[in-house]
Amino acid sequence: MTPAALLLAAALLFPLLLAIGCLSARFRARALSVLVAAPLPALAAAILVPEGRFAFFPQPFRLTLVLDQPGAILLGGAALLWSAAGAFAASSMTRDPAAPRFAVWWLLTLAGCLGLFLVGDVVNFYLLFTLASLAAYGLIIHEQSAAAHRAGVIYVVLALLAEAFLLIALVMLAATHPDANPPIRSVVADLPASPMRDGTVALLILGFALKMGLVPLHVWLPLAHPAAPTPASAVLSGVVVKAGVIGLIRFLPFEAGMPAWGAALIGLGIVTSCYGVVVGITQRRAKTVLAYSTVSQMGLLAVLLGVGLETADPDATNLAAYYAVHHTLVKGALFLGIGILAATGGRRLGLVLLLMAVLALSLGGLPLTSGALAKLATKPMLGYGWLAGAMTLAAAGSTALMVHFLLIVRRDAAGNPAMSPPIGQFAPWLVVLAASLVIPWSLYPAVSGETVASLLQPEALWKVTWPMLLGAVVMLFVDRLPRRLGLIPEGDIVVLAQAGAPLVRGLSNRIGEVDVNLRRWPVAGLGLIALAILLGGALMFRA
Amino acid sequence: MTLLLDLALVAWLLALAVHVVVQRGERSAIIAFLAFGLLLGLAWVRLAAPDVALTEIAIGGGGTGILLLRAEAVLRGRGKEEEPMTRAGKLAVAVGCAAISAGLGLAVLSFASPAPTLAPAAAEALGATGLGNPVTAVLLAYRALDTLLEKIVVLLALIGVWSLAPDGVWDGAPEVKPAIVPGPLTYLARILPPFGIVIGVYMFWVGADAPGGTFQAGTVLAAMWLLVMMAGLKPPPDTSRPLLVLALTGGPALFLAIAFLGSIFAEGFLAYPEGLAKPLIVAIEAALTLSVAAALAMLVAGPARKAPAR
Amino acid sequence: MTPFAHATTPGGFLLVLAVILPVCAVLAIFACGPRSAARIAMTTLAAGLAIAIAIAVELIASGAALSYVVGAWRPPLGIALRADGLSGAMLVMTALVVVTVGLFARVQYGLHDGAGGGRAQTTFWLMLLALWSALNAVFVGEDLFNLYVALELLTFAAVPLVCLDGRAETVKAALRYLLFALVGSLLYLLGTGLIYGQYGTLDLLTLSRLSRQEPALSAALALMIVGLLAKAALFPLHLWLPPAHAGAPAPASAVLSALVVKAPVFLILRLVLDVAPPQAAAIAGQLLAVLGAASILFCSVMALRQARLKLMIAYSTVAQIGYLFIVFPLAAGSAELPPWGTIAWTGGALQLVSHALAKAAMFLAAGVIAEAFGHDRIADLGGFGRALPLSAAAFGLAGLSLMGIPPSGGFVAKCLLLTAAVIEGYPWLAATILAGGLLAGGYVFRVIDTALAIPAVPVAPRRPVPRRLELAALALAVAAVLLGLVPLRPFGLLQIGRDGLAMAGLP
Amino acid sequence: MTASLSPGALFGLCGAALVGIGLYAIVTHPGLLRRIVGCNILGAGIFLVFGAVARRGGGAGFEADPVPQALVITGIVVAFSASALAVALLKRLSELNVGERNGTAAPTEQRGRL
Amino acid sequence: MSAVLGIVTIVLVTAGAVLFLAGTLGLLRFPDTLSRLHAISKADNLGLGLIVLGLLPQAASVTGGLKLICVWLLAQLSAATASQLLGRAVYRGRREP
Repeated sequence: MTPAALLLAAALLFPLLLAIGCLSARFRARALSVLVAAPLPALAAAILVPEGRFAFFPQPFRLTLVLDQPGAILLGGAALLWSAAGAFAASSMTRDPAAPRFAVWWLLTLAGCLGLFLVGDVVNFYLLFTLASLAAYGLIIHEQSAAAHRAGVIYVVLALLAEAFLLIALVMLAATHPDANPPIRSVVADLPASPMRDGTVALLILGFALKMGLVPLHVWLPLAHPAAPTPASAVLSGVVVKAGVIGLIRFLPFEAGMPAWGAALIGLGIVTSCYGVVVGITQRRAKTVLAYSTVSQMGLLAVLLGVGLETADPDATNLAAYYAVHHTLVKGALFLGIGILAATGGRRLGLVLLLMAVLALSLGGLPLTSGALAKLATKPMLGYGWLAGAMTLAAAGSTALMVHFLLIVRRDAAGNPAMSPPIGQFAPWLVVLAASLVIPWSLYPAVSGETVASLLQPEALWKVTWPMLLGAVVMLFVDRLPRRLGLIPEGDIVVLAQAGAPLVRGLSNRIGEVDVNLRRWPVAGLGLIALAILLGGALMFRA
Repeated sequence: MTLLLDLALVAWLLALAVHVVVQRGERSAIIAFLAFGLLLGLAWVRLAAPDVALTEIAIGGGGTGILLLRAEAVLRGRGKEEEPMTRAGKLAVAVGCAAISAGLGLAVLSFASPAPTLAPAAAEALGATGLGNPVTAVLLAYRALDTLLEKIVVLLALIGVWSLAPDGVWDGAPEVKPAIVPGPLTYLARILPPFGIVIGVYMFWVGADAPGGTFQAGTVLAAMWLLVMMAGLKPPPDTSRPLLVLALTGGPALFLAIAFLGSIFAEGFLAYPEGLAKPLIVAIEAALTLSVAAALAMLVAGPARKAPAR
Repeated sequence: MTPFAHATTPGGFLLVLAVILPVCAVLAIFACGPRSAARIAMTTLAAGLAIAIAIAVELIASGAALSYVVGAWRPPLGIALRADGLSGAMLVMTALVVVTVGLFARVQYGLHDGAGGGRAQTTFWLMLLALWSALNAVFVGEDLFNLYVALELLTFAAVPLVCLDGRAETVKAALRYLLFALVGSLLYLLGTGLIYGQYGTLDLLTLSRLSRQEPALSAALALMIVGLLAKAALFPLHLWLPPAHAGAPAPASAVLSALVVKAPVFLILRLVLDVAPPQAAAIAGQLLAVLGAASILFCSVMALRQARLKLMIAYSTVAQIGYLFIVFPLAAGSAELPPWGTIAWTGGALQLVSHALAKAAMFLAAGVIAEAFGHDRIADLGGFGRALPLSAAAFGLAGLSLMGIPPSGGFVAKCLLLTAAVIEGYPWLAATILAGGLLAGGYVFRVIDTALAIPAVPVAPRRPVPRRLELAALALAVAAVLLGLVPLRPFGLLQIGRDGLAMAGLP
Repeated sequence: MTASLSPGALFGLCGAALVGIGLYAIVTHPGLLRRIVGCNILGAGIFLVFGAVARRGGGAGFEADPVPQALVITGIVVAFSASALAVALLKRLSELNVGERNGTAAPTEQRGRL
Repeated sequence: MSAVLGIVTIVLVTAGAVLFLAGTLGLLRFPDTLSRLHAISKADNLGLGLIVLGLLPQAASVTGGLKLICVWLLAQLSAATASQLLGRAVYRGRREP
């Protein structure tokens, strides 16, 4: 077994081993402090292992690990955020008596999330997907408030739904494959020729869209992110949603292309990105606004992948991963920043607010930030038609949303007494912040095929600046309008769904009544007789 | 002529069965069921199955009858009727039952011809067992495993019945004596048992070669014991009494022991060594008869109601 | 090809032991009195487990079915016992569950009265052993009437377990169970009579060769299958199961739900696959699948509605049994692929085993909860995970298997069934499996959420519960999960004794 | 007609009818005791079917096939045991119900161990 | 000789059967339990006696004949007891309705 393979395996297994270690009460008590180290093997793997490297573990593990370019990009960014957020959590939750439990959920989610970027076979992909999905529940309900439990319940229902869609999709993918656990690559290669192609793709998109939070399956995000503790929100919004992205990257046939489904994905993405902005602007809590921003950004990612699928362009996966890693780092830093802001007052507040503004506007495409890089890198693929226009508008929308966010955090932090955040929280935040600024620069040439110098051209700068200005102006204008904040409740349409609850309850009550009747002796007896006649008749006369 | 008799018997059986079902009074229905059991015995005679006829009359009619009558006496007045059915529902059930009967009748009439039978095989193998009654041979040789398990079934039913006793008196004695014992009953209980025991032993003894056998004999013995207990001549024993336990487990235990010996000294589990088959079978039957008698009597007697005498 | 006549194979005597040894123990307890009940039972549990494992080892080593001709009287006159791969799996599963439940009960009874000898306790040991014997007899039985006796033995052992605590409602549940099961077994017996009348034999192996499409066989199959359905409590014949399984004491519920309902299902499987001619099997399979699907959906919703934990688990049993019935059309097989070569067959068998383990774990966990808190109302158990972490974990892990979440035996089973549904073109069955998984997720999650909640007034155990008690449930739950990690081994095992289909080529 | 109505067939048909009657009683009768009686009628019908089968299978010097007859004997004993258990349960149930209705715990009230 | 015995058998058995018939008629027609009891015990005991008497000449062996007599005696015994018990039940039922 090569060192590279060992490293890949360690990236997956190390967090799991730590989680298993938590079975020991003594280790568990100190588990919070290992969170920072858990993702380090993954980080090392992302940096050190050459791309395109496979590691295959023979029976009985039946595990295939693959590190390709999109996987490496996502893995690196995610591992960094996990590590930093872990350090943040270790500092912010020292007094929490339930912290050991939190650490266990954390390690499990982490193992699942990071493993997803690595794993190359169908069964283990599903396994890790499930692990990441379900363990995140523990992070969401950690605060044990009523809101957290409600968010947790809705999250689990949707996660299970996603699991179901995904399971059937994977089964349809692998059903005709001779190997019980085929590599993802080969089933995806077979997909275009499969008779169940369209159904499979539809289910895959449904399943992963739920995880990504595409409209109308986004409802769990704005509920779960504010409810979770700050470091957990950071990874939920930064990494866990990327499970859907990596899923689409891995399972859609970008080589062969599927124009119709590409178009559908594009449509879904555009709707989502607009919807996220519009609803986000009506929100009044910072974390909720960030959650809607994530929804909107995931819409943009969907558009990218949709274009790739439509035009049969495998490069789209690299670009999408690039965009995603930008979002991972920036969104993670923003969430952590909310925690920092809450602990900051007086002199330092201005500096922190400034950094937050840079981060926030980066999402809109502030020149020289990762946002601008991501937008520029993806521009050529989108072309110059209506799609590019729509994306520009979306960037404007993002900026508007972020301005709204900044206004909120400034207001929230205004009254803070003079204090400075603990270094254990401040340092990780700075690391993520710095990474969000640096990493995209270093990756840019590899991903876009252009030089870094091209980024500094005035026209390039202008290309990203004007939508921002547009957005900012619009937002400043909108902010003047008499607007009822909180008009749309968090989780928007889930409230509509809850209006249907009496209907569901009524149906359930009906079923209860039917059951009572069926369980009456004469009715069951009649059922027995009827079944015997039915079966006997069928056997006698039909066969 | 015989066909006419058979037809009359069948008609009577059906009429009684319907009577049992539609009769309002619980006791009348049970008495009709008793009569039904006796007639059924006749039907078995007509079907050339004297062994079954004896069993049916003894256990199916007699044993079940006394069980039901005793239950009826206890439940009278307090049995709460539950889950009645509408007329339409009853009609639907009636139609369904008729359909099942019709289908069954069709199946019975469509049996393969010539009838498949194991009679020749059973007759051929009879020599190896030394028995004269093929039914006994089936029960204790060819299909002895069924019989063994069925003994356990009876024992389990008994344990189940006993488990319904209240906790404190669990290993005590059941109560079968009525509050006032009528004189004639006592008289009968003094006179009849000697005859009954003779008859029972006789039934068991001939069972190897002629109609009769463990169940029939066991039932007769059980009836005698019950009679004695009901008349109050001898109280029912504590359920934990060693002698009773010995009687109950003795039969199955001997059966098992011989079965295991068969796997050492003969061709396998439940096989009998050449030449010893008949004596072994008779020994098993003897022990089983006692076990069956004890089990049936205690099944009718019901769970313990008195604290054990310590 | 397997010869169509029984002949005692080496190791066949193990089958006799599997059936008879618990019976010997029953007699021994009966004879020696209540005080020695637990001791004798424990010894027998160990020996029985060893026998089951020996049978499995012998099966795998020889690669052929084990047979034993009882008393050297060959069928059709005599009775044969036979264990193929599936039977072997059932025997081992039964032994595992029974032994674990036995250990649990030993600890639990030890909590209340060290000396032992009470009514409930003695009855429990006697019935547990008798039940084991009956189950083994069902799994290795080869003669229809012998199977009838085994089924009755099973019922008679199960009914007293239901009303062990002697409350009016449990006695009522037991009576209802007994009567309905009795009707079921009588219908089965009737079918047996018809088959004898038509073919002159009751031996399954012989019948598989003789059976043709004939009115008598059709009627017999219909009656037997429906009778067994009544005993298996498939929707809409589930009237007796929820009160009976919820009312029984925890160890009893565990064996009832995990094992007892499996016996009739196993027999239906044998009837449909071995006795029914192909066309009849197809028709019966369709009907059974419809009922199974209805069972999954309907009873999962009912499980969601229950306020009491044990009732919820009981309804879940009815729902999970449904999965075993949707196997029939999926495992129909074809000319070149016999039913037992299909993945649906493997999936069904795996579901059977993993449900047994998971359900027993759940009931034991529920038993620990009831022991600790004195009730099992889900709403009033908020935060029980803090007091009983191991039980909560056991419940959660077992729940994973029920929901079909990887890695667990339930997941592999449902995955195989789904694959079969997709390949065979049964989208409605695939949808049912998924919906059932979702609903199962709902009801399992409801309990997990309760366990993890931190209510204003935390629940406090009424009395401390020793760890040993919790470990039994956890062990079973872990076994259910681990089953998912060795999914392909049973695949090979299940082929043994099934027409000697080549085992090569399987992963 | 006469040929097809050999004693075997005749009692077989009678058994079939009894099965229907027994089932009807079990399903429709509100009283539990009568349901138990119904089970016994159902059982009697089934045994008659066995008897009919046995009667048809006479040969080799026997008037009837002994195997089904032996099965019936086993069946009758099992059915009796079932009736005994059912009756015991029914009596116990009614006893407990009476205890409840009287407002006091039945004298035989017991507490479950498990 | 055998012809005479045959005739004796026919006459006695027929008489017994007639008595049975009468008893059954009484059972069906009489208004209350006690009179039904009267009819059935009187007629049936006598009827059975006549039938057994009539069958005795046909018995193949002495043991066969003894068996027949035993049957009759046992039936007498049980019928007498049953009648007593029934009568008591009716009597007590009347006293405490």
